[in-house]
Amino acid sequence: MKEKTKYIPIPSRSILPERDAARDPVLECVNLGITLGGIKAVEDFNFTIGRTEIAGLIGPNGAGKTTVFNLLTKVYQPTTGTILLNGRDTHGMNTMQVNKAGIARTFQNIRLFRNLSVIDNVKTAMNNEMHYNMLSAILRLPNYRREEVAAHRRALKLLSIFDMQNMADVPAGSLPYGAQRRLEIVRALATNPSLLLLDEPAAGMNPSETADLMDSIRKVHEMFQIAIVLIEHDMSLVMNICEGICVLNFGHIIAKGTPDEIQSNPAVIEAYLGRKKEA
Amino acid sequence: MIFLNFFISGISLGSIYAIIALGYTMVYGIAKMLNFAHGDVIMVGAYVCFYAVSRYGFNPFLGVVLAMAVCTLLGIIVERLAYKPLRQAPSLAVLITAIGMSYFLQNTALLLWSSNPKVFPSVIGRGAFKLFDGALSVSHITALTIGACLVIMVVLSLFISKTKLGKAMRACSEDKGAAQLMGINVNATISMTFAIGSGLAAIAGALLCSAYPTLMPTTGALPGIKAFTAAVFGGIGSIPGAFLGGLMLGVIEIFAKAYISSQLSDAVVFGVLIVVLLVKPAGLLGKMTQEKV
Amino acid sequence: MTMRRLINLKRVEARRIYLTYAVVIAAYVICQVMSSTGFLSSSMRGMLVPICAYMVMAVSLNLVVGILGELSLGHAGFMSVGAFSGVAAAFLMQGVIPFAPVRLALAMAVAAVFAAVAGFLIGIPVLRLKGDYLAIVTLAFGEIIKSILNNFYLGVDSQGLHFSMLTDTTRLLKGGKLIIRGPMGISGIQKIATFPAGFILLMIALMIVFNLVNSRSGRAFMAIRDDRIAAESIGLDITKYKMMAFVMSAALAGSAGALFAMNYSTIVANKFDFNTSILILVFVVLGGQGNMLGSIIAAAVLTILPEKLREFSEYRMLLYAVILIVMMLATNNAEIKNFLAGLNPFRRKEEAE
Amino acid sequence: MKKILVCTLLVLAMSASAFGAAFKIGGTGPLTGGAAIYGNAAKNGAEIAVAEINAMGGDVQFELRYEDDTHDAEKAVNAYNALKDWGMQISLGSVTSKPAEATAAENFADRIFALTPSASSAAVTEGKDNVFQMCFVDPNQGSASAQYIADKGLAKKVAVIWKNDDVYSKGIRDTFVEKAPSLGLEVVSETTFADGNDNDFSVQLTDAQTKGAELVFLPMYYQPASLILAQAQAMSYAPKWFGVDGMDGILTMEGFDKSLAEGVMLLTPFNADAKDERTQNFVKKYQEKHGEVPNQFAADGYDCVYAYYQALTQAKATPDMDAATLCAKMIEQFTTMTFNGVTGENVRWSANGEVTKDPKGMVIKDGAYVGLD
Repeated sequence: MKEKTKYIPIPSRSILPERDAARDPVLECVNLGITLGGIKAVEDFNFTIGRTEIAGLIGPNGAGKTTVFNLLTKVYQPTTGTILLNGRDTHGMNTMQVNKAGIARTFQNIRLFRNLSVIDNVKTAMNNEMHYNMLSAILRLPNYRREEVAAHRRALKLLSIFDMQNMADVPAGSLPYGAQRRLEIVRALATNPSLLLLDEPAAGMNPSETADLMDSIRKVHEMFQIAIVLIEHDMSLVMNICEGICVLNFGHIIAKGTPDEIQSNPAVIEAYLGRKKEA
Repeated sequence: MIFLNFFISGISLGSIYAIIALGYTMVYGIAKMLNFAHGDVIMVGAYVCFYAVSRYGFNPFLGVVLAMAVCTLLGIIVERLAYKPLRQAPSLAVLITAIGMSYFLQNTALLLWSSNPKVFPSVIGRGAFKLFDGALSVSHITALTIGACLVIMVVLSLFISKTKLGKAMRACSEDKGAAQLMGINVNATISMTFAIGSGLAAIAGALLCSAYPTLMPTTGALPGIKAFTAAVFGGIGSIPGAFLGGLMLGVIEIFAKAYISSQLSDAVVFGVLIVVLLVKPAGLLGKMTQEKV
Repeated sequence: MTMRRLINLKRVEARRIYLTYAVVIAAYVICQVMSSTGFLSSSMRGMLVPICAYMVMAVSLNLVVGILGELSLGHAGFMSVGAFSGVAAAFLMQGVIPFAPVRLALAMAVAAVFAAVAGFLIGIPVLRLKGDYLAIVTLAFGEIIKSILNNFYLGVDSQGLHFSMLTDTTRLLKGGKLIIRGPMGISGIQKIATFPAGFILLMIALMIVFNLVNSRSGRAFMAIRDDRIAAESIGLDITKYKMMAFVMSAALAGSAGALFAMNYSTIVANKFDFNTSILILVFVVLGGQGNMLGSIIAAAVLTILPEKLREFSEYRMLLYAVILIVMMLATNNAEIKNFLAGLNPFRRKEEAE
Repeated sequence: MKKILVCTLLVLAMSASAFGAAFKIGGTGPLTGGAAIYGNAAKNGAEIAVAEINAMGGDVQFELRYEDDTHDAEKAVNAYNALKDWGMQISLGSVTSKPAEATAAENFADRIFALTPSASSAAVTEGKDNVFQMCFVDPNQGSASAQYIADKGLAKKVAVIWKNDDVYSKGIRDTFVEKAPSLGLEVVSETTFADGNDNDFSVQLTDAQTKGAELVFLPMYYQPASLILAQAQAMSYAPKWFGVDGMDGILTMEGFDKSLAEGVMLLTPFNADAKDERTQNFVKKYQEKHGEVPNQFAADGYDCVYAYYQALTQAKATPDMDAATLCAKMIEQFTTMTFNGVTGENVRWSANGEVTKDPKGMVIKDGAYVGLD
């Protein structure tokens, strides 16, 4: 399971995506790019991730990491390039369709449904697996009850991964910060994704919370056997958890590889880690 | 030639919408609230001007100045009493308060000045410029309205872009928190905006009632809604947008009456508004803001 | 772990739902008893049906404003569509269905369908917009509906229905009747709306809204309200759910319109103007967005208030305006709210515990 | 201050009568909102009549109460019910047409007799045996106007400008347009306006002008009419103008340039400049109390109370009778009696509640009404 993906190091400007023949990629990005307000925020983003990999996307502030997530989830429509999700081109899809096709995400600035209870946040994300119609809901027909009970059970089970089942009826907005971040992950998982995008999951957490989070992410990965991409500034987390890492600076990939490779990559050290040493 | 005459009627009506719309758009741009009482401040301005000129024999120009003074004061008081305590409240609460204020002003006017319509004295007489041997006539008041509208727009634009207070207003409009950090007194700036908007309302009232010279407590309400529509049409928050929106609304209204149906002209006006918003969701000159993710 | 968990009385929302039903039923029973024992004044009795209609309007608008989180300034337009279609339907059924309550129920159903169709047609362009722009477009549609109905003629004769726009060109045969007469609206309406009918409609509206809110659709509405981008990211079809809420709200408003219209002998399109839309919005805002019980109480209070202020004669509407402003300030200004909370002895006790 | 004093006096006058037995007479009308001019005028007129009658100290004394209906059917029914709770025995219906239709249905159901001062739509009285009108019914005004224009040979080509969201305007326009062709009148231009769209009339006037209308018929109230006259002058269009009873009041608008209305013809039952003693007395008192010249609505309100006075006296009705008894007596009286008031001599009512009185053709000359005949 934990076998590491072999990354071909940069430069790779090939038209074809890099492929790891041994694996069946869940996501392939080819020459992905976007121009925002005349600036090329992301350019030539070529990236592949296998079905059960955990990859990290790192880089200094403003490097375009979140923009990549926004491109993948079609919050922004890419100006160039192709995204293949499970081999399907996502061209023309919107955020909702991309989610249905298998990508779920969390947000850098937590975006919970603050006035809904914790469990309703999770149940909302299960919307697409429920099939009863409006009439069943209004008349409380048997299929409404059946599906709601099933959803309720599953939501509690998902919450229990993060030990949140006893907070089920609390409004999401009143949760402590760390719990909100965890709830966002649960909500994303509830949509049954094949690829989970985590945008700075450990931001604002103290070291012990971060350690807990790390365990949880591992647990999720093992339970669901899905691919995870995470943006993170906490290097200990990234280096510990990720099998492959991709470094972004000024919208370009400057390095790809295993954590060890990245840590010793001079370009990365100069652009990112190097700055820290100077400081 | 008839077409041209209609066009001028449209511009004349539109420039009045535009002046009222400027008040809406300014307040919206800075305080982010729909001040539905604006139309009624216009009515108050018109009444003050009417009494000054008709009853007390003021020079019309002085009458307008007096009306501006009264309306500015009224704007400050209204803002202080009703809107300022709601600065942190949800925008809908402020909207409803503004509507309450609109009822309040209308009913106060009814008690003070009775429901009998008054005929507004002409500020500059009822003559007209005759062009093309009289085939085309532009009344003086039309010319004055258009002129006043242009002047106000230019002055307002310069004020917003050049003066310190104007810059403070723009800063508040962009980001209140940041403006506060930069040492701008946000509260005072918003109050100032109301004062200026209300002062403008007095001019709008005098022009509205000069062009269409009857005055009742409800005079401001419906043109107010039309002008609000005009402000959205041009892109609410944008000063040139309010000007353009007002003019276009006036012209469309007159043309719809003339060439489609006088019975359905309102439906046509609002229909055009909807089409425009579908093509340009933030109005003609409004800028679309993208939410940061 | 079954339904008991789902309908958990410990949950605040669940308690509020049952409280709402209870209050409505209790109010109905009290009014009926007082009415039959003659303790209710004519004035109050006359307002029972319109109050029910306004409550349904407020509940339906709250679905859009409070639950879905979009501002609509043209809700009276749907009431209008419902009023006109419902009354016309009731008129046409007069010969076929002699039993008035059934006729009323069917007319309200027809009204709901017509208003829902109007809601759908309007929803297509409206729901592509956001915030204040959406609001202004709903206002525009309200005005367009008013303008169209002011120019709409509908007649019936032995050859069936005839309608025309702008001028009456229906050319009805002898014995035919012009039902909708443009700006003159409908006259000679049979007053078949009753308080029990209003109560039932309100209960149905509450049931629809509450059950919808506690289902996948309702959660989707609220998710869209709280965070549209996050809602999209978990695969919710924003347009579909917005449309669903909008159409449902329009349908309820339509039935309320029919109920309202059939309480009076006459109805005109101008009744359902911008001011009426605003009035309904005031109910919602004052009662609390998303709070159905609040909407219902606000609708009742603000309908009765102007009547109770009659003794102040010409100062009546002025006082109404002042009370409205003061209420908005009292419920929304933090300082005043705290001050009022301090005055409440029960609140103190709670805090002390 | 003057107003408050007058109010106090009126209250005193009324409460004085309340000690003795008085008929409780109630009416609804728009006292606030856009139509408040009409409601307040009718109310003021009725108040003057009540004060006069009570001052005479006869057997018939009145206690009058007016409730605000903001020109809205729903509020009118509320106001009507408030009056019922107060103990109203006979009713003045409602001032404006649509609210009056709604309250008339209540009057009919409750068997409370109603005589509306100014609600002129045909639907107000239709099918109700106890609802009567003091003013002309709209269709009659329309056909009478057409007849008058044709008889006097005022014009062949006629334009009509009417208010598209108003029952009154539409009612008159319908019969006018219907009747015109049979009288040899050609309606060459027909244009409308509506609330919120009632400022600019250039299109309507241009249409009338280019189509060669010699006369413009204005079935509307005087406020928009004053705008039309001013705008026509600005574009140098000077056709003959013909108005209806709603036009009355134009000369007394504060600040109105009377020269604009020079030559305007209208059919109206009331003329504030009439030289008869009754009218002069009424106009004088009204001016004293309200500082304005009374319009047709005020005159109708005034006449309503006097018509009741006459009917109640003749029927020997007493204030302790209940509404239904009074209703039966009033129906009997109103269908048989002849009434002389400020809005007409020899006024009679048909069984369906419509009034028959002579419309006075008036023309405005030198800022005053002059009889056309």
